[in-house]
Amino acid sequence: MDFSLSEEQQLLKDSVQRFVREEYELEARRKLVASDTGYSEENWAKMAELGWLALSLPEEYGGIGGSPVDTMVLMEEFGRGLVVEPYMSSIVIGGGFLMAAGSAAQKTELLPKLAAGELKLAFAYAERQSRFDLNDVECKAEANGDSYSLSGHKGVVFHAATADKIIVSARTSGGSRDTDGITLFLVDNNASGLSRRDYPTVDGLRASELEMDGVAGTPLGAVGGGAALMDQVVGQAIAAICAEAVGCMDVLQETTNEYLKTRVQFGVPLSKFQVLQHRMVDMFMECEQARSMCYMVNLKVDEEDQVEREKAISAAKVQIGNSGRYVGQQSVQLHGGMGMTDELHVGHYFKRLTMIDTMFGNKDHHLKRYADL
Amino acid sequence: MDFSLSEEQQLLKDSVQRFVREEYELEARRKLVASDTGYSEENWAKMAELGWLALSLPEEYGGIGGSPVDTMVLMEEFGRGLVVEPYMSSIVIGGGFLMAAGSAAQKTELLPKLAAGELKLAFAYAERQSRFDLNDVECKAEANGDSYSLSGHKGVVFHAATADKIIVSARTSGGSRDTDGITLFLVDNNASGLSRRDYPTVDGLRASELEMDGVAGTPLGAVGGGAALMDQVVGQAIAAICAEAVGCMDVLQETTNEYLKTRVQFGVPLSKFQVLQHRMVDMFMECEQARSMCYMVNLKVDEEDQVEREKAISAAKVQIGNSGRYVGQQSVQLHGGMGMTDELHVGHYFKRLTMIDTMFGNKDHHLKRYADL
Amino acid sequence: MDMQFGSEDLAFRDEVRQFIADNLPVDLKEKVQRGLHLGKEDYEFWQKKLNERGWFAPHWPVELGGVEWRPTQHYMFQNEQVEGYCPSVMPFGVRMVAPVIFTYGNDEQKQRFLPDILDSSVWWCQGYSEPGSGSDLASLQTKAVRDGDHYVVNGTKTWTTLAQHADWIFCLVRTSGEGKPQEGISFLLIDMKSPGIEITPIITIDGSHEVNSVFFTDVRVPVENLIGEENKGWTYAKFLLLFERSNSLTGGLKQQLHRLRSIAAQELTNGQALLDEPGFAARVADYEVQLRTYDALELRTLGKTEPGAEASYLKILGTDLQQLASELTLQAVGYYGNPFIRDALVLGYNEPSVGPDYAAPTAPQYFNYRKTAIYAGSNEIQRNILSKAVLGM
Amino acid sequence: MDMQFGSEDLAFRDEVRQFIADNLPVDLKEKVQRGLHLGKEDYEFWQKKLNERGWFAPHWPVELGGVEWRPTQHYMFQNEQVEGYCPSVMPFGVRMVAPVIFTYGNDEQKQRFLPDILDSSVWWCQGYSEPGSGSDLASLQTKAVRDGDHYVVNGTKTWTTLAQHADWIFCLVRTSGEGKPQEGISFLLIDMKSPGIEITPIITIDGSHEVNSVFFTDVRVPVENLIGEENKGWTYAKFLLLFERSNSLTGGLKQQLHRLRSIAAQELTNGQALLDEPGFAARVADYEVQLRTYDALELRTLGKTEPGAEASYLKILGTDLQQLASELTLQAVGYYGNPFIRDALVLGYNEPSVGPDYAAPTAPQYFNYRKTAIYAGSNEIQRNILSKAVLGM
Repeated sequence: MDFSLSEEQQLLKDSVQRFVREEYELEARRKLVASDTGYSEENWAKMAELGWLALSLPEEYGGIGGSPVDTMVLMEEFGRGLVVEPYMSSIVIGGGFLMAAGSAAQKTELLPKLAAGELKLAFAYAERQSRFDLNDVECKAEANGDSYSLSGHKGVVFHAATADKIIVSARTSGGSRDTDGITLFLVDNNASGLSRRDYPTVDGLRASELEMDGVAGTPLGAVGGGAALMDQVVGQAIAAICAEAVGCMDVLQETTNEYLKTRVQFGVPLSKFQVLQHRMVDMFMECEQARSMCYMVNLKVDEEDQVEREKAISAAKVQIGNSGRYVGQQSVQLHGGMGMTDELHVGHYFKRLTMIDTMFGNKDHHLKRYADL
Repeated sequence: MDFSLSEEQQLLKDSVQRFVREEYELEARRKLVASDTGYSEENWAKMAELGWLALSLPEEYGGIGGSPVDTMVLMEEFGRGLVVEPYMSSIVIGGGFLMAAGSAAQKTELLPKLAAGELKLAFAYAERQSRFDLNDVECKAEANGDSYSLSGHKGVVFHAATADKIIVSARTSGGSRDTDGITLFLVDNNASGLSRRDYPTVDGLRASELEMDGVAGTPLGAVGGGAALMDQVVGQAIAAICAEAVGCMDVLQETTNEYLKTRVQFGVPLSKFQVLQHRMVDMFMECEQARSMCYMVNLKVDEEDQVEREKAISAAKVQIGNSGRYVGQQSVQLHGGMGMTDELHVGHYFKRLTMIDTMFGNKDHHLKRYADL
Repeated sequence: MDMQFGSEDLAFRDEVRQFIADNLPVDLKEKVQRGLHLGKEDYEFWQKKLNERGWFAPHWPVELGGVEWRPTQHYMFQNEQVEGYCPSVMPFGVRMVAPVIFTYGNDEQKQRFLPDILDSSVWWCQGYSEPGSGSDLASLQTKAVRDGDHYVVNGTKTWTTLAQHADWIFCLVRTSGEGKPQEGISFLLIDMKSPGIEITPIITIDGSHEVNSVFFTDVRVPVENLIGEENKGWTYAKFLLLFERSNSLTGGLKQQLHRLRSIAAQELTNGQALLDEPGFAARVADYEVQLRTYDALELRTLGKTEPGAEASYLKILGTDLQQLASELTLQAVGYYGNPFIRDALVLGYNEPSVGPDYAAPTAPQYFNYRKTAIYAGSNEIQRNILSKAVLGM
Repeated sequence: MDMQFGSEDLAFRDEVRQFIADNLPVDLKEKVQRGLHLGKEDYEFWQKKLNERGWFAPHWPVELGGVEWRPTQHYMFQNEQVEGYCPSVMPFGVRMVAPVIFTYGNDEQKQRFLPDILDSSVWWCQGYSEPGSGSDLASLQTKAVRDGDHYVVNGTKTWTTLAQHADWIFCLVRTSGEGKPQEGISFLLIDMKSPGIEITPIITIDGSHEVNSVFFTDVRVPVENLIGEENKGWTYAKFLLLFERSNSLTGGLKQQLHRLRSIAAQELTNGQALLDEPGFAARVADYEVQLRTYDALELRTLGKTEPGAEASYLKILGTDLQQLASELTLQAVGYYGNPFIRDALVLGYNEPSVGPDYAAPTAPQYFNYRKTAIYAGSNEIQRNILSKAVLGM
């Protein structure tokens, strides 16, 4: 039972903090968000150089072999900085799928490139009717001898425009929402038959709609075994995004506390009003609760016992959703008009937290999932 | 559109207030609650004398022919006084069933007695498995020629011990939870085959468990038509109990406000603490909301459109449940230790509000019912 | 006691409905219905239509262009406007500065300003808040110094809604530093074309440009633009705040409910409509119950002649519900709350929508509606008011 | 970072489980499990059993009878006690006055009082609150006036839990009216058999007799019963409050969850188990998630050597959850929350239960648990503390 960071983790944390301090001032981030790609290739190269892209990847393929807690440390600081580079899509999810299910050839070819920042991945799973059910898949993959041909629509694929390859869930057998019969495929972003519509998102990221009409795809993992694979890797992604959310919440809590101490109304700082004091205490307690569940889920995300693992994941996502909602909304409210402006950071964190609740299923979805487990 | 009381209603209100002031001091109520019957026959006689028992009953049978709003005025003041006499069981429900479905003979025989205080009724509907579903009836009624013989268990029958007759729901056909096939019966309290176990309730009332083994019963209303009848009369009972709840809430809000103004801590009255001020505002708003829905439901309880009527009833019960919970819990909390004592009225109102939520289905039940309508 | 609308009220309601059916163009209705951005010309068009019918300023005195309506007619009119997806009436002229002018202004001011408000030829905005004065409005610092027959105004106003479209601004300015802060405030009408006024847009977190900062540098304002007495502006401002808060919200809340239900009926989860999934259905039902309560609460206040404390709790409860509805609607669209294509919020956007066509405005509206608990006296300030005014704490 | 209990911890847990299995009588376990009232002899029995094993005062210094446990062992021990349905340890002696005595008392006091606490032969109660001093404890008025080698005590203490069973009371008394209220308070140990002490029961809204008023009229207390220095009692009281709040609540919350789930599995709605009805299932799941969060939060604080600010938020969150669980449990039993048969709360009640046998304690427990947000410094006071101590507001 030990909740302290190791020396290496502390060094990593310091290093990400330095990066955020230097590269993620409000204006700098605003430019990134408005740029063509929506992030900086230079930052990406720097992340490769600093070993962050390699962090969670296996040593035998050019990685560092870090634990989920290592990723957590990184993601929390990314959350504090509202970092927009596609770390979640490429490394946590893309790398996660390759490690979990890639063939030896795929790993050998792709993981070193991923670690070196020479390859970017995206994950296409949502469909118009699927809502938050990963297994509600209507995209079809037809076998032609050894190769597969994919058709259908995928929605809200984060960072698809800048990915080299996209991991796509498609049905090789079974009916809609069957657990069996889903297969994951690696698809080249420039494959024929694939058309993309790219757009920004409300929280400053990029995403795309994909239309596939006979797109060539290579299976990633066992044919028909996609459901279990997605459970595993999306679970890891949830653990990581919980850490990002904790970073966002802490910044909001600190910023709002600071604001109340300096903003004078009725002749005294707002921090002297008991109602606002108690509100801040509630925000603080939400942050502490979110952090506790973030630790818990990152320590349990690779737990053997499937039910206990999935309960931990859903419970964490529920808590993060509730805490993020409260902290985000109250931060805007306590900042008054200033909290409504695009000019201050507050609203951007609030928007990110709002969207993090949506990611991989919102709190309602995970509460129901928890109850059903 | 007019929310003011008529002159008669105002007189009625004044008259009930006087009764409560004179007969319902804390000590007097405590004695009633501890007495054999749990209430006062003298009070009951006085209520008959003042015309309250006749209020809602039809003029042709010795009643006054009052509206649901008249009953509302009365019930609100009963709520303010935490009155324990069996008005709800005997008059609102018992009288309601007789008016809605009694044969001419039944009405002629029973209604005048009811109005005169010479007859008391109770309503037995809940069963061990039924929870809040009025149609989940397993008690059986077998026809023997013109008469019926009832068997089974009924639970938490309010004021059964002092009732002359008990209105019992039983199944004449159909399976558990079928809407069709439920019939209401009038059963004599001293009928053979009927055994009763009487007990006090947590909020100072009385109730009983009934065991029936071949008890003779006379149908009240159409055989097999009990479900619609219960919907109607229980709807009226809900409208009336909403008014009782509003009375309870207002007393708690006023008492707590008064307490905060007189209780000095840290050198100032508690009413000077902003957190408690806002809490009181929230309690006040809950009271106003509850009162609004109480008016609304009492004005719509006899509405023709069934869906609109039932939505109004369920919506009111939900709001009353939510408001009562908040006002009750916060009143205890803001009174601190004093709110926990049996000695102050606060806890008694809190307990009554807690149990009112349970009556005829709690807020969860009615929210679901509203959604399903 | 009764809650029925009388037959005269119902006939009036039909008249309003018919008027809307006859006069509201389809594309304008669609903009409102889909939650798209409206331009100045949209508001102007509808306000002029209303004025032609004599319904633009029903709460004004009859001799100035108002109508003698019963409270139920005001209620019905507002609700029918909303339920019919009419553009809302811009309140700054007709509902805000006008009552101050016809209550506290002199005859010359009434003749000069009210007709232009009535025919929507002059647009107003509100100069109240300042960077240093939010909840503590009385601490405002914009100074108006008398110089002959002019005031010279210096200072900054902020959160000025639609200042970019306004011809005139009504301002609270400090004309004295004596006494309590409330005692040195005056109510001044200022022509936005006056030299020395500069407007800077404020972009809000939903990406829209509704509010602005307005900077005053040695702006000369004729003394005849002072309303009532010098240093009595706080009295007029409080009067106006009550008007601002007493706008009926029920109609808008019902419209939000319609949109929510319509979206949830089209969204799928586990192959069924989201609206039929028990968890989401319970949330929608909970909102509906609260909305019914709000409606009943508002109806109870209709009889009151003067807006009073109930304006504060209707504001708190109504804005809570606005926020809740916008949050549920965002939840309903799932992943499709993410895309943000600014142009998709404007009618005539020719690209197909990303995801369902109702999704685009949901997140911006949720973000934008956070303002409702902040503006017009934050909900914390409203609770302060109620604890004193109603509870005597 | 890891959340695993080490093998030594797990071995210790098994040892505790075995001890409970070997020593806790079936009927005593049943009383606890069913939420029935426990008598003084029940508590005493179990405390003596624990003491025989050397586990009654694990947080005491080893030389006085404590054990050198790791924080994880304390956590496991407390949780196993609760999960095993052991009677709780009465805190007033062993967890409250004892730490004050062994930290601030003199050697004579240690020798005189600690052994009797350890073997449960002397029962203590706490004399803090007064009728006029609730949240504002420092305003207390019970006076102790020095008269030779005695203090003469006059005043009233209230909310004194289990005073009816106590042999001694530890009191905060006013020994000086100088300076800030906190500066004139002393910490005094008083024999309950002293002439001039009178106890009056306070019946609480659940119908139980847990608390009392204790009246002191010219009670003579030897000066050697003063702890530490005169007028320094506030320091000792604050120290003690931290101990009081730092009790682990996770175990009790899990026990409440077990009872809730067990009841909801037996209750029917629409012919199915209530626990499977989506609405109620969501409420239970929500409680479980909050409980997991609370557990994780508590585990994070285990490493801390001194109880600090986290004691305040653990108190707020933990008591919120206690109340929530009791409320859900009451809801689960539906109409059978109504019956109130006082005797049914005592083991050995021979009548069949009214309704299901688990129903009788649900409403009294819900009512009784309202106290948790009030006692030991109300949750409002805890938020005041946190806003200052942690947030610097």
